[in-house]
Amino acid sequence: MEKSILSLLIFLPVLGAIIMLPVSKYIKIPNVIKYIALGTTGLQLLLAGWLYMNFDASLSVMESPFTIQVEWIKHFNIEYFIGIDGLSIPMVLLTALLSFVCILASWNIDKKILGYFSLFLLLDAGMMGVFLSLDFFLFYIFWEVMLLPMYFLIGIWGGPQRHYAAIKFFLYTLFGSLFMLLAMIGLYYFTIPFNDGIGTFNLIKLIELAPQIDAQLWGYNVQWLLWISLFIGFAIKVPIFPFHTWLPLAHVEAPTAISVILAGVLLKMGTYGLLRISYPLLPGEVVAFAYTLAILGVINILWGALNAIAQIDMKKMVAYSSVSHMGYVLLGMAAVVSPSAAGAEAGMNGAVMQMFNHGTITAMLFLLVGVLYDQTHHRWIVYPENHDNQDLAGKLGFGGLASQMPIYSACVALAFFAGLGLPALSGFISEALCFIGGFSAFKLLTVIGTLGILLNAIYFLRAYQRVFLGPLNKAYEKLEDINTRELATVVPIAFLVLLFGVYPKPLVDMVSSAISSLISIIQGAI
Amino acid sequence: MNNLSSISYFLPEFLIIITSLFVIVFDLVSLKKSNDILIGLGLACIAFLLYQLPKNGGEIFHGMLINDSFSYYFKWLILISTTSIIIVSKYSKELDLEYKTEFNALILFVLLGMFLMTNSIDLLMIYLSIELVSIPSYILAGILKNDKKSNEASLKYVIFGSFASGLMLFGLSWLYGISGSTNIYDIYQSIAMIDNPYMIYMSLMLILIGFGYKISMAPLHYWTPDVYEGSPTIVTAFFSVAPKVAGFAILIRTFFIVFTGSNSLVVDAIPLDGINWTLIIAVLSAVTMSIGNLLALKQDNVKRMLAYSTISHVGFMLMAFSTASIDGIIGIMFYLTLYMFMNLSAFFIVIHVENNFNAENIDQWGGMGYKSPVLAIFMLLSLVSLAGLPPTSGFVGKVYLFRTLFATEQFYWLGIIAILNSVISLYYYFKIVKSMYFDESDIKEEENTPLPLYLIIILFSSQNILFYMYWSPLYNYITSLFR
Amino acid sequence: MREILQITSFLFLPLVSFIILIFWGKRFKSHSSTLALGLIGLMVLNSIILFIHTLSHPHHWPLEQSFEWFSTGNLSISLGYYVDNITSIMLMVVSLIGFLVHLYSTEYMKGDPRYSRYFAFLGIFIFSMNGILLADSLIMMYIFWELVGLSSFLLIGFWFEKDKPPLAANKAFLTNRVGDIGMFIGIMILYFNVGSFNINGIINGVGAMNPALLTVAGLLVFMGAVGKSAQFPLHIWLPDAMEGPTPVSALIHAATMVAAGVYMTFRIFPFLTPEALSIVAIVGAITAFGAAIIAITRNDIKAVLAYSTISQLGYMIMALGVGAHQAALFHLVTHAMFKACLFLCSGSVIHAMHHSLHDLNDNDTDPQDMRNMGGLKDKMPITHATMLVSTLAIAGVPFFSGFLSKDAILAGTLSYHHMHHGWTILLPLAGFGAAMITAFYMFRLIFKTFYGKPNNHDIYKHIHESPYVMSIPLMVLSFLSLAFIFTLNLNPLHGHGWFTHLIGHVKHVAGLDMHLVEDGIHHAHNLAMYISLLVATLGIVISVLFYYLKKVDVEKVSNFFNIVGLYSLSKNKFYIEKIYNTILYKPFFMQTKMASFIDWNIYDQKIVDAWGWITLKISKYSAISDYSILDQKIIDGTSHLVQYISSKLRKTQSGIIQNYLLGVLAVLVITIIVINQI
Amino acid sequence: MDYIQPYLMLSSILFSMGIYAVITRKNAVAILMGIELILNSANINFIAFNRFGNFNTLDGHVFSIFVIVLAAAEAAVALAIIINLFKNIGTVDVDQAREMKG
Repeated sequence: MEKSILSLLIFLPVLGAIIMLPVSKYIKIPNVIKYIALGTTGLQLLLAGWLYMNFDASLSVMESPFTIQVEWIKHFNIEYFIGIDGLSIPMVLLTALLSFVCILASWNIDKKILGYFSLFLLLDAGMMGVFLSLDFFLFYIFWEVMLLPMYFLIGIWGGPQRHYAAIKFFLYTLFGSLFMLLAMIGLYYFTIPFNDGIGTFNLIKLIELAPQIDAQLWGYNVQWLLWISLFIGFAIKVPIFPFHTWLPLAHVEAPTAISVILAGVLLKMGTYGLLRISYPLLPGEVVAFAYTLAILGVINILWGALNAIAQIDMKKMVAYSSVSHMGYVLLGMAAVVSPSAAGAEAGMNGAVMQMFNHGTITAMLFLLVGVLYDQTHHRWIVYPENHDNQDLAGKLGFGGLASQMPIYSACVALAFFAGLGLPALSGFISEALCFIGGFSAFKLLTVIGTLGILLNAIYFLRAYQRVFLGPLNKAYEKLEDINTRELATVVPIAFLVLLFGVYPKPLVDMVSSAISSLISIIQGAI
Repeated sequence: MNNLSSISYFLPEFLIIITSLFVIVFDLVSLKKSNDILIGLGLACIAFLLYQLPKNGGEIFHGMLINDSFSYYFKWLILISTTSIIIVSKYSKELDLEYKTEFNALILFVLLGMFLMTNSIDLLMIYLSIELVSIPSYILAGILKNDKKSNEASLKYVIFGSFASGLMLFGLSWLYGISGSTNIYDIYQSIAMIDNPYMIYMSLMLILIGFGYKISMAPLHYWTPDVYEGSPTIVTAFFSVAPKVAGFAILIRTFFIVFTGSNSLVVDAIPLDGINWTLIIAVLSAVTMSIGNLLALKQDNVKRMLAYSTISHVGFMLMAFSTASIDGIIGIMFYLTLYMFMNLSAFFIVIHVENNFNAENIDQWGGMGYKSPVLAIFMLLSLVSLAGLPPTSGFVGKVYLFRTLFATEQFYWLGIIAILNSVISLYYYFKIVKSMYFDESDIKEEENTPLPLYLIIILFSSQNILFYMYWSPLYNYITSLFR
Repeated sequence: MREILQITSFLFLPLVSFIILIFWGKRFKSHSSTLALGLIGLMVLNSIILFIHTLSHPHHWPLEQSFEWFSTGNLSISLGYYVDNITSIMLMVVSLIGFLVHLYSTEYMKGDPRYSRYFAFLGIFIFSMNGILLADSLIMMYIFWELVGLSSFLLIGFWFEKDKPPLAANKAFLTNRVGDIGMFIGIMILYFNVGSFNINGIINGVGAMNPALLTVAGLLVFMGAVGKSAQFPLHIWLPDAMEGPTPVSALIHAATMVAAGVYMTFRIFPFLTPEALSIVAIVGAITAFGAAIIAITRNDIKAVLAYSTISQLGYMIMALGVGAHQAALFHLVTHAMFKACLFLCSGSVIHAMHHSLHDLNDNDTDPQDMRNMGGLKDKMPITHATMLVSTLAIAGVPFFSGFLSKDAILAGTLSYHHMHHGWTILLPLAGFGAAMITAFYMFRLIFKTFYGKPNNHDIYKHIHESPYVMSIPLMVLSFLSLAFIFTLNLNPLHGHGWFTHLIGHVKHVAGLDMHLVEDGIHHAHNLAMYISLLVATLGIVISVLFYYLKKVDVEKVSNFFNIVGLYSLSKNKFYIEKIYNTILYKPFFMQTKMASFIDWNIYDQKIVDAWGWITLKISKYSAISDYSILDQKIIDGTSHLVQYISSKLRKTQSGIIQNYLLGVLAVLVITIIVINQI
Repeated sequence: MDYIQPYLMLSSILFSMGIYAVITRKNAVAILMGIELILNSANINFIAFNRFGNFNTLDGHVFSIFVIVLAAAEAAVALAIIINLFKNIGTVDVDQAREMKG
């Protein structure tokens, strides 16, 4: 069990997808496919839970009983090397949970069911693989494996502009992963001399090897080039400021469940990649780059929030809020160079916790927006001026829904307040830690960044007031309150949000030891 | 080695001759029914004989041919592709039954010719084998007598082909003249001491034309699209793989032995001093891949588009060849293998689609992803593989091709052009994907795919994943051939 | 253990009431109030027990306990409580008023569709308020600080079907957030210089800190108080907050929450440097005086009270600024009593008005406008009596609590002037001026509401005194605003009243010599008393002349003042909101629109897609419908270019065989020529 | 005359004529003849080289014989195709056979 569980986590969805093909043809039970998908992800969730139960944060990857290291492609010394540590376990849990929830959330998909769910499961496998693989080549493969399913999921089941969004997402991410590929090959070749002539993709081994590189390429330091190309590769996924424009489009056009996955898991891959690969492998560059990273983080926070305030499409607003919230992560990550030990820890832990918490919160937001969209088929907070129905243009899209659908609005209120970082909800602690960490390293920047606290509150509260409060809009007197299935998708996440808001200890204990070893690596390079 | 003892190394070829003759005879004595069994039997025996053939038999027939592991590997490729073609041809609807016999016989002749191409080391044999491949091919292209397109295809093919081979022959004659021998090893010996490279250049260029026309390298690619479009799809599939393989075999062997500093295939070679044909090859490969990709962009006819894509792939392989290194050869052999599988599977799916929905153009492929989901997925796989994206074997193959360039540290510009090209190629491959999945089409036709075709398709396109996940055995095997 | 339980029960009881009512409130219907009442009642008992304990065992104090919340190794954040006399007094005040307000609301909110939810919200408010009182560390205080903000948001926007309340709620929350940012930064500065979040830890640690930085940090933390206790310039949210139900205004926006700022400033008072303190004092003075002036011209009964609350809070802040921390806290408590009483009274008036309007089914008349009232004293005697008492208290008339506390504050300002001279004269001036104006407008309110002849007879007819459930709290509170309550001397050996005795002295660590301050206040005491008596009587007399005897024509006076624009200034609240609106809100939202325009329409569509755009121009006539959907994309544009090239290249594939052959030859010849050149 | 140049000149002339014919003639049969010329020029080369290059084998002659045979075969196939073309489009003008292009 212990040895096989990680592989199970990855390949269970694939199995499910394979089973679907014949079943869909021969067994004519309604919704059988959906049930298979649900079962698969549910099982995966259980496995993840079991994993969490037996996870011992104090062990390093190599000591942990779950790690598997098998030779795969001898010729390039590529290994099937998967393992789990404090950095990856929150992401794994998040992925398992969100996949399960998203299957529930996409229950009302009625077009090309087989395709949708099989692709979804493939996507799930890809994500798991990315978070579990400790071999750079494997990592890259899973990274690419996610790409195509996403392309189709957006391109076929998406909104009106889906083709544009799909191709934009696809090309943007492909562009990024090309840089990553370059960096990967570079690492492979440049570390050969330090590994008695054998190149390796083994990330754990590379931690010792990579810092020894001191070659020059076109007059640049190789480590620097590696860092930059890795950074671009990951920055596009995060997305970090200049590369962020694919995100609103993709999120808005994708179907609800896919937006959830996009914002909840895929964005985290960028930061996860930075923490898993760039940080330990190139500590020197991290130190050199930290200030820029912090600046980018602050820009993300403010720019994302400013844009979110201006949005009149709810989903787009949430999308930009993700940009802003990922900014906190970057700020916290940059704090790793902080002179004060406490600050560095605060920043890094804050970053990882924010990755998890933002995953849950934003998932909740997208799910809830989706619930409303399913009933009303629009998401306008305010109808745009150029709306095709001219007598609606410029008017409020909704209004006063709180009296029509109380439970739903309560859930949204919870999600919104979590999003604006209210204490006792999980968002607060991670954001506060990110700031505390950031402040210990970059005083002025962080002070500017704290404006984000206000800006986030502004757009969430305005949206809430304009959509849910005030007199009820006559057009929506027929709306029904959130139904049980939709509630079932939201409640578990809401529970986590509350739990980690009130009692973050389990989350912190899970990650902190892995983090501190990472910090010591970086601090060693100062 | 004298002729008699040579025969034991010549058995597969012999069997091919016998089988083809028998095919014709059976047709005459109207045993059409048993033709399939006959061919199946024949091919099986050929395969067996080829299998038991010693890998390094050395020169046979007084140095006319040579049996070495190099040719051995190529023969396998050729045999596999041809066999699959013959099997699938039974299910192709455009090929009406009365020509089946001729078709099979001609295919077998070509097979023989290609076998000879892989292991001929004498100018005479080179010329003969090429002609032996060409002449039946002309007929194959025009096998649909009453179809204008097919007819035109064969006409263009015959004119172009014989023109090219004529030029080559002229070049061969010069080579003979300046070296005084027809055996390429002797030629190498004698031209190594000639100091005026101009003559050698002349003959080299002319010979290159002959080979280039077989592998449809620019500027000899002209015939390819027209012929591919005109001839029946099954024949196109055949042309797009087997002759290319053979062509590469003969090109590599001849150029490596004659025009490089080392008269063997097992060590990295540097071009004869003063004659750097590698540069010429590099330029031509750049031109080839660019032309292939650029022209493929605007094609609506799937067959024609695949023809152009073939050209671009040839360009990629030439890129590896231009480094004149063992790595390059290994890369080419590796890529050829993958390319054979993916291209054939793509073509077979095209055939299947033509059979069921008689779709010629891309827009007729609309909604294929829902009409026949499984095959569409495999088509997708093959296309992704042809485009050279992960997670497919095409990616691995391309990586190796590029690798040789960077390993031998020359022609970086070529590498850049190649990368640009592979980006461009994304478009036209994904044009098909797009129409398969994003374009709706309400036509609900019931598809019926004969099992063998189905199996072959699945077999061939599953390698895209297989060799992506686990290619090292194959690669190691190819490398072992050179030790 | 028992102690921990006792303290934490201040958090659990209201929390339990919140949780039960929010989830199962619908089941309880009208009984939900009973449940809430029960729990809060328990809390009152608990607080009284604690208080007695305070008096009986002065040596156990303060009770301290802290639990680790989470720890990342070097950084460990812990939550805990710190209870000393002040805390226990505050706890008692909060739970007492909370209880009374609950009681009052059972009647006031009767028949509201979200009856149970109302009490749930009250519960979470009291929970978070107690959190602030108990907090032993700034981080914990910040957490509950935000939660209080949340509950006030929920309660202000309780009637969200109307237009105004949601906006008011947002305004309150966001304005507070502005202050909170400062507070958060301050906390971080303190942490990284002192290495602790714990308040006492900081107080003991700041000695080593660079005073300039300490000033900044202190002021930043104080910003939180500015927001929460509605000090200038962040006072704008409090008047709007009156959109909430009146009992809520009484509890949150008069007695307790807004006082939290004062309480917090009191907690951090020991490490506020003199410079910081002087700024605090100025802020307080401005608020106290300005708000009083604005209050003069309000006609909405609750608006008057709102501004008077602001001005009273200004008093307390000013007191802290001048170092009279005892006075500040004293005034906090007394003010809590009488201001709560005033609000509840106004509530009962509004309630009555509302009902009578309801009987007349008249929906356009504003039940809160004093111009529709008048002469109500015969109709609602209890309300009148209690309101009069609390008005006397706030006006600073002897024998009423306000007199004592306000005196102390004014004494503080005077002594501050004695010590520093110069501009500081403004502080006592502002103080006394505000005192006079307060007396004036409060009596104006009384007269306009209860005296004279009714302005609107048919409303007047239907007015009835509120039921006892509502009037009992009024009586209790008015009783508590009598002076002797606070001057009772429980300890004969000790000179002062029990309150001052309990508050005791604090050790100031940031350079203010407390003994000097104490003495100064002691000396300035009598002078202050006389002056304040004078100004109070003056204010009362003026308003009597104006509104009771109607000897003076109000119009004339206001016009007279308006010569220098004073009247319109007050009428328009010093134009502050207009100014904010023009220089802050509007430009800000323009900015955001700009941002999103830049981000999408310019950055993405123009810069990111620039290549696409350019190449599109190059190859626009080879555009292909197939890709037209991607028209702004980089790659797409390039692809247009590429496709253009290919369309040209296709010409070479002419289909004529001989051209092909020519092509071959051409290349052959060219190559050979090139080779020749080499 | 026993030196090689005239033969080579002849072969070159033949070669050029062949190419010229192939490029310019519209009639398929004529093009075919042009190809024959090219082949024969090669043959002349072979023989001439073999004769004057004082090589001790007869490879050249053998080669040319093979070439002649192949030329015949090729011609046969080509003619068959041309006839078929004539059947289909009623002409042997190669320019008419340009249905496929681009």
